[in-house]
Amino acid sequence: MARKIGDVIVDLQNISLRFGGVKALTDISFNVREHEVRSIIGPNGAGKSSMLNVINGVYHPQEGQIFFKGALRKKMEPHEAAEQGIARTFQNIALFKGMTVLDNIMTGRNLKMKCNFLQHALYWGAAQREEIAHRIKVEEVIEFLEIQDIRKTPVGRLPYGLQKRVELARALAAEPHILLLDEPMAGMNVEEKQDMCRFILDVNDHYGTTIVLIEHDMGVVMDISDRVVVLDYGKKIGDGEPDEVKNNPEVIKAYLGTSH
Amino acid sequence: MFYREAGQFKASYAEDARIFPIRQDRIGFWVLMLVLGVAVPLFSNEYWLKAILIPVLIFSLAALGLNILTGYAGQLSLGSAAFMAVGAFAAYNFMLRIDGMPFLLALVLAGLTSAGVGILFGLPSLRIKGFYLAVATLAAQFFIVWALVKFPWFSNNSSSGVVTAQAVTILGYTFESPEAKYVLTFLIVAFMALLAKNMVRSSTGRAWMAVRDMDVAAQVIGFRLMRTKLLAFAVSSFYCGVAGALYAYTYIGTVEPEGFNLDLSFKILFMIIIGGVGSIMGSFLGAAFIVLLPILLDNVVPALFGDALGAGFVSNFQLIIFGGLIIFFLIVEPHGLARLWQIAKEKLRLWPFPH
Amino acid sequence: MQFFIEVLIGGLLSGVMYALVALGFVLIYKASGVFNFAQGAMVFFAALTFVGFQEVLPGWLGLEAGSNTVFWLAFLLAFIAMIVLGVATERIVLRPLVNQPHITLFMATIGLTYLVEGVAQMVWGANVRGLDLGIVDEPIAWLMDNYEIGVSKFDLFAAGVAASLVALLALLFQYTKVGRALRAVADDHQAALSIGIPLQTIWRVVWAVAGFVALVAGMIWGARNGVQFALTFTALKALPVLILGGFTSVPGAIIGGLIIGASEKLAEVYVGPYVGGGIEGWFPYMLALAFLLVRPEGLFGEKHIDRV
Amino acid sequence: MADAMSYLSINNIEVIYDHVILVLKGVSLQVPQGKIVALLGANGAGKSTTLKSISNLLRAERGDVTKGSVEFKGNRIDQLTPADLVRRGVIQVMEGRHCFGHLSIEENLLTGAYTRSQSRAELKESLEKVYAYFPRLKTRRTSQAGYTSGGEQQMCAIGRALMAKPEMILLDEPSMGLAPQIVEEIFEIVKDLNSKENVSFLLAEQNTMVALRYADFGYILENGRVVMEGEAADLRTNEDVKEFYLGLSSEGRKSFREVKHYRRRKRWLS
Amino acid sequence: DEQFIGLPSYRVGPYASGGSGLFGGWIDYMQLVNERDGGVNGVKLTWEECETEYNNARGVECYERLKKKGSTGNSVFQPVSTGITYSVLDKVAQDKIPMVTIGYGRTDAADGRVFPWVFPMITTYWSQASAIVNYMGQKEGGMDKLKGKKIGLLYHDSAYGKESHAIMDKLAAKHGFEVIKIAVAHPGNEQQSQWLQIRQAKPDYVVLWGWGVMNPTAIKAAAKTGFPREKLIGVWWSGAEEDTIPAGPAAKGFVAAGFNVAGANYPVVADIKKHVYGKNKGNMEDKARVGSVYYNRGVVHGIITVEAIRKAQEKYGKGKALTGEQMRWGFENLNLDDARLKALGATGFMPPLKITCADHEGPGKVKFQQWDGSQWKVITDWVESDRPLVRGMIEESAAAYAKEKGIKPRDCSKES
Ligand SMILES: Nc1ncnc2c1ncn2[C@@H]1O[C@H](COP(=O)(O)OP(=O)(O)OP(=O)(O)O)[C@@H](O)[C@H]1O
Ligand SMILES: Nc1ncnc2c1ncn2[C@@H]1O[C@H](COP(=O)(O)OP(=O)(O)OP(=O)(O)O)[C@@H](O)[C@H]1O
Ligand SMILES: [Mg+2]
Ligand SMILES: [Mg+2]
Repeated sequence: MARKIGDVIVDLQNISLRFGGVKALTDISFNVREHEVRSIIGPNGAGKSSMLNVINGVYHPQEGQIFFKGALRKKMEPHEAAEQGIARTFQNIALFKGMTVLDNIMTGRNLKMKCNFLQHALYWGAAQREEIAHRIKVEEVIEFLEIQDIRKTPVGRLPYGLQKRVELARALAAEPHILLLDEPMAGMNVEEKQDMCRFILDVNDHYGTTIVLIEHDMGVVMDISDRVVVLDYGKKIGDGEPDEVKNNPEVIKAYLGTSH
Repeated sequence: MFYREAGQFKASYAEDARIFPIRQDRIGFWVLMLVLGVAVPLFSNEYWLKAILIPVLIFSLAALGLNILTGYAGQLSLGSAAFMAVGAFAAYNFMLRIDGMPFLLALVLAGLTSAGVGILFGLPSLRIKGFYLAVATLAAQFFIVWALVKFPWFSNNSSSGVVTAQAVTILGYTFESPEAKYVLTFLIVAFMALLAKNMVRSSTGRAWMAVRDMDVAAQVIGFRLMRTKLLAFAVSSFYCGVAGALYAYTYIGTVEPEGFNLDLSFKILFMIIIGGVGSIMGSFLGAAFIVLLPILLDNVVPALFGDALGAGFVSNFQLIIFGGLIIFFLIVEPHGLARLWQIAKEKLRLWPFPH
Repeated sequence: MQFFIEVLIGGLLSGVMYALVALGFVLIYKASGVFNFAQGAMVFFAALTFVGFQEVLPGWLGLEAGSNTVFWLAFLLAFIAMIVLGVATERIVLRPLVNQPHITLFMATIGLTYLVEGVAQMVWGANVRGLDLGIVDEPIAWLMDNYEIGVSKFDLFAAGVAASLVALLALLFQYTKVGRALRAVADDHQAALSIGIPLQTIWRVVWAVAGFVALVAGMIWGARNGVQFALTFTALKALPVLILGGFTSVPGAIIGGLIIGASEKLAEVYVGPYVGGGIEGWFPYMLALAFLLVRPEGLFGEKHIDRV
Repeated sequence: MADAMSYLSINNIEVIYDHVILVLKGVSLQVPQGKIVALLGANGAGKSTTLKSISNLLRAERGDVTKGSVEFKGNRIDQLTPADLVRRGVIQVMEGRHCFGHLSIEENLLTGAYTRSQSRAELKESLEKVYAYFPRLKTRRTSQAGYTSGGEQQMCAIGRALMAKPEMILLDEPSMGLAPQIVEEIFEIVKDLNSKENVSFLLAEQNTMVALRYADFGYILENGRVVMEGEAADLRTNEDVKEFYLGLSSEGRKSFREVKHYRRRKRWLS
Repeated sequence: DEQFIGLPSYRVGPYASGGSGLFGGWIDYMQLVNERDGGVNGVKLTWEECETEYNNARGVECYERLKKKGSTGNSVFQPVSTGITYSVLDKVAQDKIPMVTIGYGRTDAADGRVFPWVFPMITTYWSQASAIVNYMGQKEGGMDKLKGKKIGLLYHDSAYGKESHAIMDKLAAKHGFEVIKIAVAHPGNEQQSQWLQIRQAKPDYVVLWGWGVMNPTAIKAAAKTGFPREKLIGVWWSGAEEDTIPAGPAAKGFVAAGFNVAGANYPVVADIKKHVYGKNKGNMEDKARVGSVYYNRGVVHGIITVEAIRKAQEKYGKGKALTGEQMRWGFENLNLDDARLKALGATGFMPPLKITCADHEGPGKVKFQQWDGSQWKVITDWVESDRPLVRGMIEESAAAYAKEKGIKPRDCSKES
């Protein structure tokens, strides 16, 4: 199972992001290599989620440059990021509450669907074939994440942990190049976390998907990441392999408390 | 006991994606279609056709339009009646000004005109949300009605502003009798309902719902807000426009801009709320409910009280009951009659076990 | 120029009248997130109840019609009626609908509109009545004589009333515990419940206050145009004010009112003739719409928080 | 346990959502005065539902307690409003933060004191106490809660509940989304309040490890039923619990990278 | 036998106050005929109300619902709403039910050759406008004095309000005055800008072509801007107690046209008080309103309906219930001359009325009343309209309609 970690695919240089007086990110440089599992950790309010938002265009930093696949990226809108193959999950679950699990996951494939609304209205020929072709793909994801039995349940009724899983499914359905995960394991017990890790690692292994992960469970982070970056108050205080970070005194002081 | 899907297996995703995955539902549906399409016009009397069934169908279509916009795409609108007006007057003018204009084409063109106007008034939705947008749609309501009254060209310089719909002729057959008009309306509405159902169960509908439920997430997944919202406005206005044209051509026969007032917009909104927001069937149930309720009250309340109380009392009492019932329904089931129906079915499926 | 000033002043003063009605909306929206469409009906109900009592009280109590006692007694009784209405609304409509989507609550208030209209007319009849507050609606002579500008005393009075109400309510919201709780409720019903804010009491209070505002608005509008069903239409004048000022802002209501009032009159007088007039029906909405494109939450409204 | 003085006791309750979805199938549990009780279980086991049926927040979600009763200090409380309950000292911190987005952090905290009639000085004091527990909140006191980070919101929600000076707190997943250090801090706070101010806790938690470390007693819920209960210390050493909830197998903790592709967990029931 | 009359009414909504008066008077009159005379030649009148809320769709439903009621079906349909009139215009001809629209409805339907089934009786909007101008001429001391005058036209910005434009333009051209048209957006509860415009233009008269709350608001605003109320002339939908009472003292001096007058001291009203209210069978909740403008207008509706029944029975058999078709004949041959009006106790109450095959309108006359602060006072006799001009416009418009719809006008010389 030799994963080949490739070149830098996302490169953030000297990013600063402010909201009024709040400095969410200050002069941060950070990169992600192809096929790696890259984690972001840090205390609450450190700017981790903001970082993901910068990567996929939800926030536009005031300063700094972003290179994506080597090219300088101008102001990019979220849907453009999606078109480039960046998918993500959210810290405060952002599922479409009124839809079933299946429909939610199907939305993940929207960029791959080509029929227009008139074809949809008639639901004949191409539109139907397309719908079924994508349904097959989605069913693969469903099977992979073991959520077959809740396919037709409206997501609003699901318990928190399952919602997180559905959100992952939605992101996976897009067959992304880069997967941004914002605390995918919050609110799960150990067994569920193990399942989740398994899914993440499998995706990484089988499809070579690059993963950027925010997580507060140090056990998980240290076990599955290739490299970890540590933020504190919007500043970068550590970056490197898990072991390296774990023993960085500044990181211990700001975040870990005791060394695990 | 008979309402079970036991023993029915879905062998393909195509089967699973059917509108009615349960066989009993499918049979029931076709029976209903036959009754509505054949038995009703054969056996129903003129009053029912003209005063109840045709308007129910037409309002269902308008409600469907609003439901697409509000129920599926999440953009609350208080201007649906204005789009009906656009449709009605557009159809009138197409028929009037273009010689030999086929009725069905005029209907489509009316819908398209309405869709165009809808897109125009939908543009603000890209920035404005929720009740702000709702109130802003009133601009469409008032402006459109004003413009139709103000510029006599729209009503072909009729001194009263009222226009009379031309005869409806398709392939040489003139739809005159209530039965014929009913069947025509029924076919158009059923067809458009099918189209709507198809849209909402495919990627188009999912885009609408995604934008409705959480637009930031929808964007992150790759939906384009502008395109999705404007499409919803266009399709919704198209439906309302066609409903407006049918209102003029197969129902009332003569229309004036002021008939499409705010009250009517509210009425359509009621239909989707009572029927079920985000439900195709709900649009029909809601329309039936809102059209029938006042008529029912009209017949029931005086019968209850006789002439003992003044006529004003009776009318006001009906108003109170109407308002009260709306509140009552919202409390009993905020998701509308369609949901109530669904729960009933779920219970039936489990019956005789409670859960 | 003098004509322009007159139009402007007239517009500003009518704007204040709109604000008076808009205030009722703001109150309830701010406190519960409910867009209370019934506000117009409440204005009607309140005014009708007031004149209704004014009519029957002399007969019941043997008081002299038109006396001060009758006036204040009728006012008090009408206020009590509004409190009862508020409490009943909370009990019957809002309580069972806690935590429902805003649109559901909005619809419920439309249902409430019918109910209130029906009850009002059932109790007091459909007759149109006059209402005299004892302040004549005629231009201040001094201004008229010296500058030929007509400013009505009545309008000034209305403006004064509106301004004091606004000041009072703004203080209430910003600086008291109840005000804070109200804003909390508007954000999240369930969370408010969870920390022990008694939603029911809060709503009763707010609806009663909104009832009071409706009563004041109803009396002033009623004195102007008569007490009749059309008072419910005042709501339509208040809505653009509301979105322009921001749903959640008390001062926004008055500033929005001023802007809408003034520009609407100026537009009708200076633009209207070119398009055949009668543009007041939609102009305020279009104006507010244009405004929203720049500031989607209105002038002083709270920004919609969208975070992921 | 059953014979301990029942402070809060839930007797055989059944909960149905939306008239049809049966979620709790007869749950009974006790919280003795001055103790910390942990409610554990997988996603969807019904932990949150249990807490909400105690605090009566269920009705707002169209859920209903259809059987059984809830008693607090010997009185039935199932018919009280949430506000009444808070006045009696029972408060819930809901899962998923639920801060008032448009209010500032400080205003959020102040609303927590709504049920208490306190002087300005007392209010200030309580506020300072919360700030002492969560210094991060103090630095963000004027920001609108909607714009603060997830963890900050979680602190705000807990702090807000503390402002009501409750004697019994129902904590729903307090550790979710918090940095490890803060998680420890929060549990320390829980311990603190428990020992110093005699506040009792019923906490639903996924972080079993920490929860059992701080709790006196634990219940394990699965599929709407209690499947195991006991002293926290006993549960910690129970083999099944160790394996499924603590991620410790006989060989000790396994790396998350290694646990893969095998093993479906056995269920106690169902 | 019983004669059924369907009454589409509106007793809720913005116009309920007018509606309750009008339908009250109408029903009371029919009750009077039943109580005092035992019906028309022994045929009792029965009726059923149907609430339309002044809404077209509900009006159509009412029409359909009432159409088959009674032993002979609904014998006459009187929608009391222009919108509903248009909505059932085609249907009445198919169903053979005459439609009577008194003082509203489709103006050119006065041409009975093109609209056999429609009767816009007593006077149409065009006749009214012309009569109002004639009244102004009288006031000024001759029509030639109108030359160079300015007349403001403050109209409800709707089809109803705009119906005044064509005729006023024609009259202005004929008499050499200037018309200043000022629109008021519905509902018209705010007229600051309109009245500032009026003050600036300084017209000699203002015609108030309003509806609902627009009327008291206009009167109040007139007072506020100092426009003399005597020069503010309301049309008949702007000249009732409902329009003046809310305006309070400001309304004193306001003048309005009417095809019926106010007052309770006409024998017909006195009879109602005696025979109907005396037996506690009155329809009005507020008895004080008996004799008000809207109430009396309802009585006029009643008189016309009953007299048409009487007329038709003369031809089709006394004491028999009539079909709609027979009723139509009754309306078309209605002749309420002075003698008949006197017998009815309605002299001066409404103008004498003669309908013919070609002319479905009749006299086209109005009286002017002035509000004295507490009640309406009649200040003129019946004022004529400019018949040739109005009739010309009607025929022109009707002919255009006939052409559009492919209707061949009846030849009235062949009718009996
Ligand atoms: N409002 C609701 N309507 C319908 N079903 C619901 C609702 N809320 C919860 N449920 C269902 O009730 C069950 C228990 O949910 P609950 O939220 O109590 O679980 P939990 O143990 O707290 O899970 P988690 O650890 O994920 O928070 C779940 O299966 C869920 O689907
Ligand atoms: N849209 C915004 N407007 C204002 N402030 C913001 C916004 N988004 C983030 N912030 C602020 O920026 C800081 C960083 O927030 P962010 O959500 O990135 O933190 P985080 O590291 O993800 O924390 P947590 O682990 O608690 O989720 C916080 O102080 C937050 O309040
Ligand atoms: Mg975060
Ligand atoms: Mg939970």
